[in-house]
Amino acid sequence: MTKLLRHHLFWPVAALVVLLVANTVARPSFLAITVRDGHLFGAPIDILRTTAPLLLVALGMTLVIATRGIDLSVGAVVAVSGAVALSHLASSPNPDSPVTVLTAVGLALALCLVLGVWNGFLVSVLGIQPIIATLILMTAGRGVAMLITGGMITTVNSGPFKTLGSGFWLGLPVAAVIAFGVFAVVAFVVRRTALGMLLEATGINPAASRLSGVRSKTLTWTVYTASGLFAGLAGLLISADTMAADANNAGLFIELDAILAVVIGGTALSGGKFNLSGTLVGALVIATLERTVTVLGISPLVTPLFMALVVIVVTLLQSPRMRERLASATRRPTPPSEPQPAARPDSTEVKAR
Amino acid sequence: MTTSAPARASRALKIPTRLDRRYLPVLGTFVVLALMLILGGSRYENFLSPAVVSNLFINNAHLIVLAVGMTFVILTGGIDLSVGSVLALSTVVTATLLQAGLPPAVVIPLAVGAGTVIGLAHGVMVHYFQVQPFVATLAGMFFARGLCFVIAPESIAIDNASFVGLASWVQIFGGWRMSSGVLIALVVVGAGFLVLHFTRFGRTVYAIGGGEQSALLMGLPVARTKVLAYVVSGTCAGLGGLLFAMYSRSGYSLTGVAMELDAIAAVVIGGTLLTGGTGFVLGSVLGVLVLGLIQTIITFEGTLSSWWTKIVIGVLLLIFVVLQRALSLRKT
Amino acid sequence: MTQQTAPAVVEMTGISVEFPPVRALDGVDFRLRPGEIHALMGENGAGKSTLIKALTGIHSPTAGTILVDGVERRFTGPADARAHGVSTVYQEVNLCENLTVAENIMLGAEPRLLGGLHWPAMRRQAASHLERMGLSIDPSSSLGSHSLAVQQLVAICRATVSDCKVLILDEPTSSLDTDEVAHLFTVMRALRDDGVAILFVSHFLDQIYEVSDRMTVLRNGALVGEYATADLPAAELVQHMIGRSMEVLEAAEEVVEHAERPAAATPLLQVVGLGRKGSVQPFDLDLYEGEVVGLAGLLGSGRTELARLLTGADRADVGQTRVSGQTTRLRTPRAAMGHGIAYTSEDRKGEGVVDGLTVRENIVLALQARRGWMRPLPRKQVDELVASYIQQLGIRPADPEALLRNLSGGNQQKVLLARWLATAPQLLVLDEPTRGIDVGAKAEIQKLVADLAAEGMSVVFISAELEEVLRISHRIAVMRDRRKVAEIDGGRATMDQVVDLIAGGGTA
Amino acid sequence: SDAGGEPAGGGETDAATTDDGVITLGFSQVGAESGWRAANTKSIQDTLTAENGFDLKFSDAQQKQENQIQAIRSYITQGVDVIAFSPVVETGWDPVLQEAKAAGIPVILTDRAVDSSDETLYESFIGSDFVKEGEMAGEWVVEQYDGEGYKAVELQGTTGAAPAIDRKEGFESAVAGSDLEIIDSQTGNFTRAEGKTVMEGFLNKHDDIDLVFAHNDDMGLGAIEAIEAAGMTPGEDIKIVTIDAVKDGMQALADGKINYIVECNPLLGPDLAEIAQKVVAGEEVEKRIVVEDLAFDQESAKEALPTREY
Ligand SMILES: Nc1ncnc2c1ncn2[C@@H]1O[C@H](COP(=O)(O)OP(=O)(O)OP(=O)(O)O)[C@@H](O)[C@H]1O
Ligand SMILES: Nc1ncnc2c1ncn2[C@@H]1O[C@H](COP(=O)(O)OP(=O)(O)OP(=O)(O)O)[C@@H](O)[C@H]1O
Ligand SMILES: O[C@@H]1[C@@H](O)[C@H](O)OC[C@H]1O
Ligand SMILES: [Mg+2]
Ligand SMILES: [Mg+2]
Repeated sequence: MTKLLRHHLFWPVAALVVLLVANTVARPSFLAITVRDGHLFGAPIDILRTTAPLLLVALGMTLVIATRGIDLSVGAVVAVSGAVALSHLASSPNPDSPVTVLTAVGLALALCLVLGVWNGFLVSVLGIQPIIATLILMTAGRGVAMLITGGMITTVNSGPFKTLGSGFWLGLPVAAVIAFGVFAVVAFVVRRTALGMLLEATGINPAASRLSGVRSKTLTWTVYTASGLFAGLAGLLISADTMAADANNAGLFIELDAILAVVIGGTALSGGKFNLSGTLVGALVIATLERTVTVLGISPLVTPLFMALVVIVVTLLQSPRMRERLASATRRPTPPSEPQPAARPDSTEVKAR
Repeated sequence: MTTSAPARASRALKIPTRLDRRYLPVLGTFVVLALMLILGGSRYENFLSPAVVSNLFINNAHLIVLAVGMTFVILTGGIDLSVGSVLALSTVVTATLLQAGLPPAVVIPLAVGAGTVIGLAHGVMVHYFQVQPFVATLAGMFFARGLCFVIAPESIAIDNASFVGLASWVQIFGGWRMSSGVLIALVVVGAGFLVLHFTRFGRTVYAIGGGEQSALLMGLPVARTKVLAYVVSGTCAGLGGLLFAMYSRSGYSLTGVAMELDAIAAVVIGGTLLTGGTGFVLGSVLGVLVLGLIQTIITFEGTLSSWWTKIVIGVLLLIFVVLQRALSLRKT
Repeated sequence: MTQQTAPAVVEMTGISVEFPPVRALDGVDFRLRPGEIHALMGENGAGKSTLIKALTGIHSPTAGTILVDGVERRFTGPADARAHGVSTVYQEVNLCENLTVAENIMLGAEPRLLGGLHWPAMRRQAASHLERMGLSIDPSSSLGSHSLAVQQLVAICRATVSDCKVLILDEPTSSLDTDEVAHLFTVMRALRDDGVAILFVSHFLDQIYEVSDRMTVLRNGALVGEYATADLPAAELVQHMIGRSMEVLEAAEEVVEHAERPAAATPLLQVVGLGRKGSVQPFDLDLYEGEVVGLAGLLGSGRTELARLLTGADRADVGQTRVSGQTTRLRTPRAAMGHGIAYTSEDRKGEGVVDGLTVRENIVLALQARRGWMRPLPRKQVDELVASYIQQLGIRPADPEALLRNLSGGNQQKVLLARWLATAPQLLVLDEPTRGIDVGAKAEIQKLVADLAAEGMSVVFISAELEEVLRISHRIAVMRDRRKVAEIDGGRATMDQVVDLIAGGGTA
Repeated sequence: SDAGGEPAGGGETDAATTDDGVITLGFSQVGAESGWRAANTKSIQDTLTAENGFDLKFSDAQQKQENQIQAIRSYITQGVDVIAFSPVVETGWDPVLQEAKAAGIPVILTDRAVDSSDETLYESFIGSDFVKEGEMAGEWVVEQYDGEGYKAVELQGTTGAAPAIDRKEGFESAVAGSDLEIIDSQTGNFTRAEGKTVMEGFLNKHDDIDLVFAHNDDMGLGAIEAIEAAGMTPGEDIKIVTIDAVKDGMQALADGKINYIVECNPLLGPDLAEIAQKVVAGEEVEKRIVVEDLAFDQESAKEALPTREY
């Protein structure tokens, strides 16, 4: 029990379960998945699809945070990516041709890669503090996206491109397949090679890492590049979802959601040890939370308050202090007076709403 | 073993008389700010007028106060993402209560106090529950914003006579103007400076940023100081809200979205390290002026489309940060 | 001077501290009397620092009582302890580098003016405290601009600022040279004569015998016994500490002392006129295979800076470097590693340990970095490698998955050594490798260095402990005022000769 | 003409004289938060040109009231002939408008009104009546579907924003008394993506949605995506009513995916030009000029579409 409570994924998973239970109570068929037109349909599938872009952004963010950095520009990069892809499609005579779509995707990803390289350059070569270095692109990036779209929302019809956002593959949403697939590959690479450890060393003690021969600068540069690339991919999924490039709103505040996902997943913003499986759960928690607001029928006026309370409860439960308390409460012969898992009342409260 | 006696003097460290390295980033900011003013002055008519400089302060008084509070938190190695929302909350509380007929003498402490209470909650979360500052204050940001909507989703005008009287107090010396908001902001800057440099609390703020573990082992009151830093920031945000309410004579729940980024950017541009321990309140004030000046330049340029505005802000920020970095690196 | 009869000012009984699953202290009793210097002895990881932290409220004991002045107390932390007259200098220098020296000394007992800090008075008072410790540095300089040794002295100044009944010094001498140590002892004796109870931890036995009145020995978290220093011969003390007889150690020392200086071939590393502006003056140095070169010098004489230029940690701006006869430039540590050159920094906390990683990860870090991220070492090989170093260096706890930050200072140092040995370098530059290491381990490290040299490795050895440098080196380079002033034969040099050179008197 | 013609150092022009007949107009736009806004900006920039006798100084406040106040102050110091702006918020303009008044610079409001006790602070307001837009949508719905027991969901604009509050109010008052029931209402933040996610949630939650009222076209377009993904036909299985009438919305209306759109006309440039000229010439102008908002059903959309400007 103690071991379970101490597991780093315990609280994020518990939060996810509580949210799902709350939804199921409000809407008993919430977890039902039906087959419609040969693909799966239902709230859980929707959640997987809406998680997809956030997951990609959070993936890059986790790696950046591991090196003690942060990337505020991801939202702007999302916007740029969508703008480039859709503008290219819109300007081409045949937006339905796979070649055009591939070119659009390629162009968008290439530009986002360059944006990532730019962030990496500012941080690792010029030594500018990450938050301010990426703030520059956060501001200017949306301007670039608007420049590309001329300030309008660019829309286009392109079957193959639309598949990215709302298509299905083997019954599953293509967006989810892509995001979870990329996530799995990156997680595999990071953990099966020495990359993870070297990133962590860089994040914990850059000076010691340098003296140990770790190419800290190159690594730092790489993670920002990766973050740009993943944000670009997320931008494609987002724009394909509605088939519109909205330079102003695409990916707005996604950096905060992504950081939150990383933190809920148990990775400290101070860098070092990171936890990709936690990030995955964190992203799912956030996507589910958004759905929960609708399903529980929470008034828009109290939605931010509700979100805040959930975040506060989850983070407090996850806090080292609470964990210790809970762990020692379960370890001891359990005196009945001890306010057992202090969490319980709060979590049922969430359910009750 | 106790062999001894090489001259003590040989071990004395020669302390260079050159400027303390800690001041370099601030100095860098100052130099680039001056350059910007000069360039602006040569490019635009009326740019270097007292009116423009006075407006720079008048328009940014609330941001100066936020930046002072933010400096405390960042010096401890933390961050406060809630200030924009808390500022909005304070404007909403001010406007709602004034509209309900309460006198300013009651309303003002309540509005500022709302910030203090939220700051205290942050401090407790950060210190006692060891929640990461970014997350604790992000939750606070959602919370304050949510509370705004619950109190008043629509914007509320303030027409309480004595409040308006206070808000519209202005002193004019030649072309220079000084509003009550600016006066309050300057007092806050002065107080922030004195507290940071002449109290144990202030020095402990620096010590915590230099190494929390070390500060703890030095027997400094880490817990109290850390919590207090967030209280200071929360209070400043509440006060900033009050200034904003005075400035705009209204309260609105959507005010100050992303203003925390401006405050953080100002502090960082002012030479404070986000890792904590190094930086100055006066630097943060310079940082605010830089951001304000960028905005002024944009307006004076007068032909930028919406997107070029964003791009130019980004580029100016970049030029600024890189120049400042170059200036502060040159001598290390 | 020892007041054997006086009632204990600190009395700890049955203290246990646990870091599950480790039991760091197990029912330890400890008594400290006014007017005595009491040494706390034990191997690395024996629990000395933990006992100190239990007393001052950083760790809360799971069992036992603590009486201070006869009153039962559980301090809430260093501030509380200090308020009750217990001042502590913890093992790693725990001051704030971003503050000035004056602040580091005075904060907490700062002079005030109109309710605010009185800066001029603060600087004055700090200066006089520094004076007492024999330091003439500017109190308004920032602490970070000073070497570790100076910082350590500043930490001690801080502890003695407020009137304390109990002064605890956890390895205060680890980075001091003989002269500083002598000065510190003078101060300690003066305080003792004023009736202050001093708890002193050091791995230097001669220092212990020189200054302490009584000692308490710990082994594996348990109390071995309390003794009057005068009644306990060193050999017996070591046996109490390590649970083995002294002979093992002496055997180890034998190997070192009888190691032959190898015949000279082409130098492995040859530098000519290497220097850096604002750092060390240009110097020449040849390093041969199988040779141990010691660097001797006073605190701040430039040994560390020289070592950093040799290993690419700092970039030289003049001079030439030849590795095995080939001219190259060592721009980064990584480049140096490519030539088989390894460097362990003296700054364990800042440039050594990656404290959030495990012992295993810390040990393989350099090796893995050299291979590149794409070629991870096979897990099996890693486990074997790590297990062998844990065993060979006696790293405790012997758990590869323990986080490095939870290891005792000495054990962290051993892990760092393992990190570099694992890369099988041709030239190993060791900056203060034995700092904070217990007698047993120190002898083993010396033996290890001798063995490595015998196998053909070239070693540069820096230590504040002159005897050690003399004992282990085939050749000694002497540094003074950031210049290399002499090079002498390690076999023939005498202590006095070296001391003279260091101080600026004699010639080679 | 800004620098050249004016006395150096003079912060204020002597009254509103324009020596060269060119009107210098400082315009402070809210930002560029939506396609609607972009069309609005374009209309203004395309109309207030040099050919038409204007020297337009334009600035984008990035949705920040403080930036807008700053810009207006700056226009005052620069001594423009007319100041026009689309206020981010309704309240909080008195101090800066008083400064403009003291400097003798007339002010024109566009798109959104200000909430001020002193009407003399501005010359004229040109814009839409958001409450009326909501009412028009509601009236059409009642006319079409009353008596069928429809269950409707509402996609609200950004919480706290004037168009969101007003359109909700207007719609609710118009449908009051009919048998249409608003079963759920969430914010979709005026964006397509959020409109889609929220609609997905509604579809997960309710099996019996008959109608969607979206506060703008974008959210309505997002809802269409969600409805289609759920295997239903927008415009038929679920009726959709929106506000704005931007091109994409009109196209969807013509395609039968949306049932009704109330226009919110962003083309305020010509009106602004006219009023500005009158104000500078000292003529009387109307205090409140509500632009005519049309409404389109599927038929009229097909007709209007080829000639839509935005
Ligand atoms: N925070 C901690 N968490 C887990 N284990 C710890 C912690 N602190 C100390 N230990 C363990 O407790 C034991 C005693 O450590 P301590 O630091 O007291 O040793 P020490 O006698 O001071 O050694 P040294 O001479 O190397 O300084 C060691 O095994 C160490 O690994
Ligand atoms: N930041 C600094 N500013 C001024 N002088 C410095 C600074 N850092 C080091 N020094 C000086 O550089 C010289 C060489 O220092 P170095 O650390 O190489 O000496 P060392 O012989 O290794 O001594 P230690 O015993 O302290 O390790 C000393 O005089 C030291 O005081
Ligand atoms: O959709 C529009 C919104 O984006 C704008 O801010 O106000 C008018 C609305 O119709
Ligand atoms: Mg120790
Ligand atoms: Mg050294």
